[in-house]
Amino acid sequence: MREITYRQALTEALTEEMERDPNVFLMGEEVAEYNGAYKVSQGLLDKFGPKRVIDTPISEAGFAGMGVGAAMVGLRPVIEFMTFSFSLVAFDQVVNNAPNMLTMSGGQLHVPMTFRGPNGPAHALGATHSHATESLFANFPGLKICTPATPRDAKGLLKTAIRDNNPVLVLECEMHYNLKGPVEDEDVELLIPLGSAEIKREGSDVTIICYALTVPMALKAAEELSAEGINAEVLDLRSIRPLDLDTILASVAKTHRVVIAEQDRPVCGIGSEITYQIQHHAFDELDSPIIRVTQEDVPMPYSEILEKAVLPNSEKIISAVKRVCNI
Amino acid sequence: MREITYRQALTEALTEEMERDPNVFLMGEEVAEYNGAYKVSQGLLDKFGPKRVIDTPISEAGFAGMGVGAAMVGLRPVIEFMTFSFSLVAFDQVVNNAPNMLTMSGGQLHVPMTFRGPNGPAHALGATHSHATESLFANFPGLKICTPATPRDAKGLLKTAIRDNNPVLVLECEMHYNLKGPVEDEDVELLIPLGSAEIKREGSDVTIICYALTVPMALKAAEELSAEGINAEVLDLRSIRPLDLDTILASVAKTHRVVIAEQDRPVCGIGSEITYQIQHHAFDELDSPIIRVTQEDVPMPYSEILEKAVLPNSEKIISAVKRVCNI
Amino acid sequence: MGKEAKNTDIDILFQMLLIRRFEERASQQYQQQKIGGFCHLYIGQEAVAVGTINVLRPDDYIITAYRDHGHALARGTSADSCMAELFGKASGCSKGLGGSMHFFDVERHMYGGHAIVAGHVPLAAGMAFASKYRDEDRVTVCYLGDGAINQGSFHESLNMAGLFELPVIYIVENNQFAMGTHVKRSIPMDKIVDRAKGYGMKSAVIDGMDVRNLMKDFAPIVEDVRKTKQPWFIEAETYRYRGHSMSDPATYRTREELEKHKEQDPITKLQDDLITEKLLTQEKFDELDKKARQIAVDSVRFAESSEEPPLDELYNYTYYGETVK
Amino acid sequence: MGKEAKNTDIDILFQMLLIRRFEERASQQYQQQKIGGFCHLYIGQEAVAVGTINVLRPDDYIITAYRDHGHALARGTSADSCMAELFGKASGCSKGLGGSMHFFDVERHMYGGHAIVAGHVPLAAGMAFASKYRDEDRVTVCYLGDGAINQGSFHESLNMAGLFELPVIYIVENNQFAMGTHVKRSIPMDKIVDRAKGYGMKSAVIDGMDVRNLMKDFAPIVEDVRKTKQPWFIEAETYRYRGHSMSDPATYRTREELEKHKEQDPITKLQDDLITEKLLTQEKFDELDKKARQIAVDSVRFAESSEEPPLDELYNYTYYGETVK
Ligand SMILES: Cc1ncc(C[n+]2csc(CCOP(=O)(O)OP(=O)(O)O)c2C)c(N)n1
Ligand SMILES: Cc1ncc(C[n+]2csc(CCOP(=O)(O)OP(=O)(O)O)c2C)c(N)n1
Ligand SMILES: [Mg+2]
Ligand SMILES: [Mg+2]
Repeated sequence: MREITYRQALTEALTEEMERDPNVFLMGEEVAEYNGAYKVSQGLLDKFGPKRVIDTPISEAGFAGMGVGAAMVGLRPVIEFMTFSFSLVAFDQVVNNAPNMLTMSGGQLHVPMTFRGPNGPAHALGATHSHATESLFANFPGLKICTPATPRDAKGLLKTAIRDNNPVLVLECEMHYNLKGPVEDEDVELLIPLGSAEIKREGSDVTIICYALTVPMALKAAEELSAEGINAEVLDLRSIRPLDLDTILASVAKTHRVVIAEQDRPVCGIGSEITYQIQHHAFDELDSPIIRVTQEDVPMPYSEILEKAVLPNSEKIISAVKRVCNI
Repeated sequence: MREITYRQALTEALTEEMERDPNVFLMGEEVAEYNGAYKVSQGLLDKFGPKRVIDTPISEAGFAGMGVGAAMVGLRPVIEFMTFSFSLVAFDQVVNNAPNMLTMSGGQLHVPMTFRGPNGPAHALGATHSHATESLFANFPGLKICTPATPRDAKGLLKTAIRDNNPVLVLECEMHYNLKGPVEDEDVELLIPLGSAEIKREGSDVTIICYALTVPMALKAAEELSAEGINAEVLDLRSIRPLDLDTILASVAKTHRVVIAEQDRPVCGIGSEITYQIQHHAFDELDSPIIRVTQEDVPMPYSEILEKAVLPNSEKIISAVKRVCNI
Repeated sequence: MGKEAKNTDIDILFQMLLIRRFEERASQQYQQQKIGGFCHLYIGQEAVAVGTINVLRPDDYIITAYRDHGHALARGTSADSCMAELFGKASGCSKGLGGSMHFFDVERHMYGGHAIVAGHVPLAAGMAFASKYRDEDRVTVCYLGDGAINQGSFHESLNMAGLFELPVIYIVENNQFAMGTHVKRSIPMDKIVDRAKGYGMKSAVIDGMDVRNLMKDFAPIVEDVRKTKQPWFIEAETYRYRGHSMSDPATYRTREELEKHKEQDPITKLQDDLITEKLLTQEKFDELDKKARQIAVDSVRFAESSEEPPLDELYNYTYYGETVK
Repeated sequence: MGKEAKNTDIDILFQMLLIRRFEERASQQYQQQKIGGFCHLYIGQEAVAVGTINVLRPDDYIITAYRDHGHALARGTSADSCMAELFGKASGCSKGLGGSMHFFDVERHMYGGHAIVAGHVPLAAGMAFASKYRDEDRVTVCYLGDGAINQGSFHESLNMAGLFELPVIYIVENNQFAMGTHVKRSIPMDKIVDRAKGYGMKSAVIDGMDVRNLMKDFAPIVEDVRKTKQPWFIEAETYRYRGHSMSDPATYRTREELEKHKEQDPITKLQDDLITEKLLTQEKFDELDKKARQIAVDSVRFAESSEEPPLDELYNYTYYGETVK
């Protein structure tokens, strides 16, 4: 298979869906003339014109809400947040308007739209610019959330998100934009269903549950652990909502030990939810307590060495695995 | 002890702290001339005047941020959200500015302020007006969060919050404003520390962890269960951040069975975090999986019977208890 | 003027009467606890919804805040389905899931009923964006309160409506109060309409109590928007007779102030004008009023006898076309 | 004029030179990857921070966005601690925890350095509220960009600043671009200053390139705010020479446009004026420039040789006076 970057994969997904459906448009800050702050919309203005690729002022609540309104009357907006740290100023539009319209209108209105953009900590951006927002949005029924880690998943999930009839958040991994990986040729229609996890590495001794930023870390940890005779299974959630509980439980039934490697903050994070689900559905399968590897529970500092100390990494995952394996 | 309402308890707390410290002021919508949408600030304008009790336009992000700014230069603002459902339009100010200032300034600035107001589902207010926001805010280090259920806790926690040198959210229970309960006389300085849970009912067979709206439900459930010979301990968290893990673990060590009754939505909610903590620290103490009783995972409908079906109640708690006790 | 304008003055009068009588019933039913949650009455402001909506084409989009009964009824949503919605019944205009603050009638291009102050203002911009995107000559009208102009989402939306030249009309129903806060206490300027200057937006103040004047002034604005695709900002001067919601005693204003405004009652005004102009007799008026009252009474009976939403449908409105759990 | 205004024109010139040379070094160090994260240079806009801050009293509050190096240096924060902050060192003005976007120097009443566009605009209102609350005659100055005026928090803050009569001055540093978006593409009006009309706020446009003109125009405004406690909205016309941040090639503008603006360079302008007025010689200028360059060079050495923040301090900045875990 050809290899392309995570960024190119996203651009392809947008291009293909905009070609397929004239109701799909892209709106956000610097998406058009600047070709995207992170260049995900590179070339889209030239290809589709200013009617379908729209630069906005710095008004996240406003254009997020415009997306919801346009979706209410039948368009399929793709709203880019320059980063999801900036979705916090549009929070009410994303969590109160988008997911509630179907209920409030008694089923008369639905909101087929996509919110996308880089999410999660990057490098030395400090406390306000490093948010991993997945657990905040996961609390809201009516939203769907995916967190692709690889170019293939990025393309397949974004395409599916755009076709979904509900508000979907595609939380892209800022640190993976330049990451290359195998993706089907452009003539292949690549659609990856929301709510389906993927075993990125088969294993039998322990399950490392991860997503987005932590997937490469988990795979690296698994490699190093195999050298020490520990055979770790790496489970990439890919979607946060809906959650692929079947795949999770099947893996736990096989390994009986779980480490959750997550890019977000610990309290009420993704790992806490998965822990509840596992102990609830597979209590007797667990041979030892689940350990989560998360950000340290502090606001993100600028200093690179402090930031490194805050973030999860493969060493932290390895030591967690050893603890759940009682080594 | 005298009995006063939850509302009166809050009014007393505000009055006492404003009398004690001239740097404390109250700002929000309808807090002054209208005496509060829920009458918590009844009489405060008359007592303290328009300089210290300030009505604002409908600009939550603006006046929440003004509170942060005033706190940065040494005042002790108390910011009222008419309800915390409206804090969602001020989300960035509450989660990005208030808790990060200490880190970003390298310790030069701290933010001694209180955000308060009714939180959680009330009656037939529909999808946008029924939010239980605790798990959203709990994800942010730098914030402290308490959720009083009784008049006594309401007074003692609000007073402590106002004196704390960090941003504290006092998530009041809208449904409990008229609830009466025993509170020390006014001449007694009632301060309840943040981060201390309280056993509201001693028991030995199962621990029902609850807070705010679910405390009376849990106590009711415990009473009915005792008739059936099940002796339930009722643990009121009172604070969400910091979390009183010691009290939780001590109770679990005694009962070995846990039901979490929470007013919020399930996914990445308070129960998920507590479940992680318990299984992590007391894995071998648990005789059966933890069960959480939460809102149904749907946007809140208006219809009273549907709303009732969505909300937790004592019947749901009782059946959960029986399940964890394998009855 | 759009098609609906064929409506005679009598129709206009009747629509206002219907809203008035419907809400009087609703308020009575609320006091009898047949209706829950928050309930905001439109009484006194009827001319704004009725006048503007009768100028619009039926396919123009409208969207408003939580004080939405009048807008739905003026658009033609039946009193039965409106009252049933207040009762939370399956036969309600939002199937009993929305309630008083969330009336929706998409078939009639009424897009709610929104309870977060100004939260719907960006939605209106998006709806107008969509009709422009599809090269329709549709106009979107967004109603909001005087208190809503101080929300950030209002600001961001008006700036973009102007920048993108969206065919949207923002109508501030200035009833002088946001809950207990008089508009003088919510903005530093004298007139709400001046806010438009910050966006270089076309604006106008219209009389919200004299429905025929209102329609006369509003019609050319609608046509301008349809033609130029440029937004307008309108302040409609009106007054609410009742408290902010059913639970508000409205002690922040004097009886005298209230009575003074009632002298410009939009219904009485049109009634008197039409009688003087010999277009209406008192008998005919009484007949219309009787009919309106009857429809309101019947709507209560309809609501009472309607079914509750089925419990198992609870899981059908979280994801479109999907049932959860 | 406040105390600081005793500063001679030579001081003003030197402050601008220091910012210029400091940032040239910073940019070089960034390219050598000694500096991480986002780094936004102020080069070209020096006259705005230097001019306004030298009119203010040292105890007046200032707060700005992420393009904050110039404001800190103009307030007297040492180049050493600024460069150390960029390097993320413990000796930095924010102990290495803030970085380029979060310079703080509370001792000098510089309250940051804020990275969420317009997120600091309400903070400024709150700071001004506090000084009024304490009956101080302090003025708060809030710097923001032309792109920031389209955020909701800006709107809500300006409305309340006017309503509550807060002693705050909002200075929009109109450098004509928000990242790649020219101001013409972000607002529907011609002039940013017109936004003030929507709040009935006193406003002015000031020359952001001629520092002496700027100070002359700004001084009476500060005194008006100090006296009347009423807010002002100011548009300072300026231009940024570099890209939005270090990673921006700025292909959205032509070389010619850039060169045209460089002809009004604030440093050269003051230099030339002072030389013509015989208040400065070329020798004296070269000497000042040499000194500025030396301070910048030394600051790099200082930053390099400074300690990293101690790992165990990681848990000391989450809750004031408390250590977590
Ligand atoms: C963001 C937000 N803040 C506060 C409220 C509570 N609230 C509901 S209506 C209202 C007053 C609105 O007044 P106005 O905009 O003038 O509309 P009117 O009620 O007069 O029709 C307030 C404060 C809300 N629903 N949303
Ligand atoms: C709420 C928010 N949205 C987007 C961004 C990303 N961003 C950072 S600076 C910037 C442009 C701001 O331009 P302007 O306000 O003119 O200030 P300047 O950079 O010109 O000084 C943008 C879009 C942000 N930091 N915060
Ligand atoms: Mg009003
Ligand atoms: Mg700019």
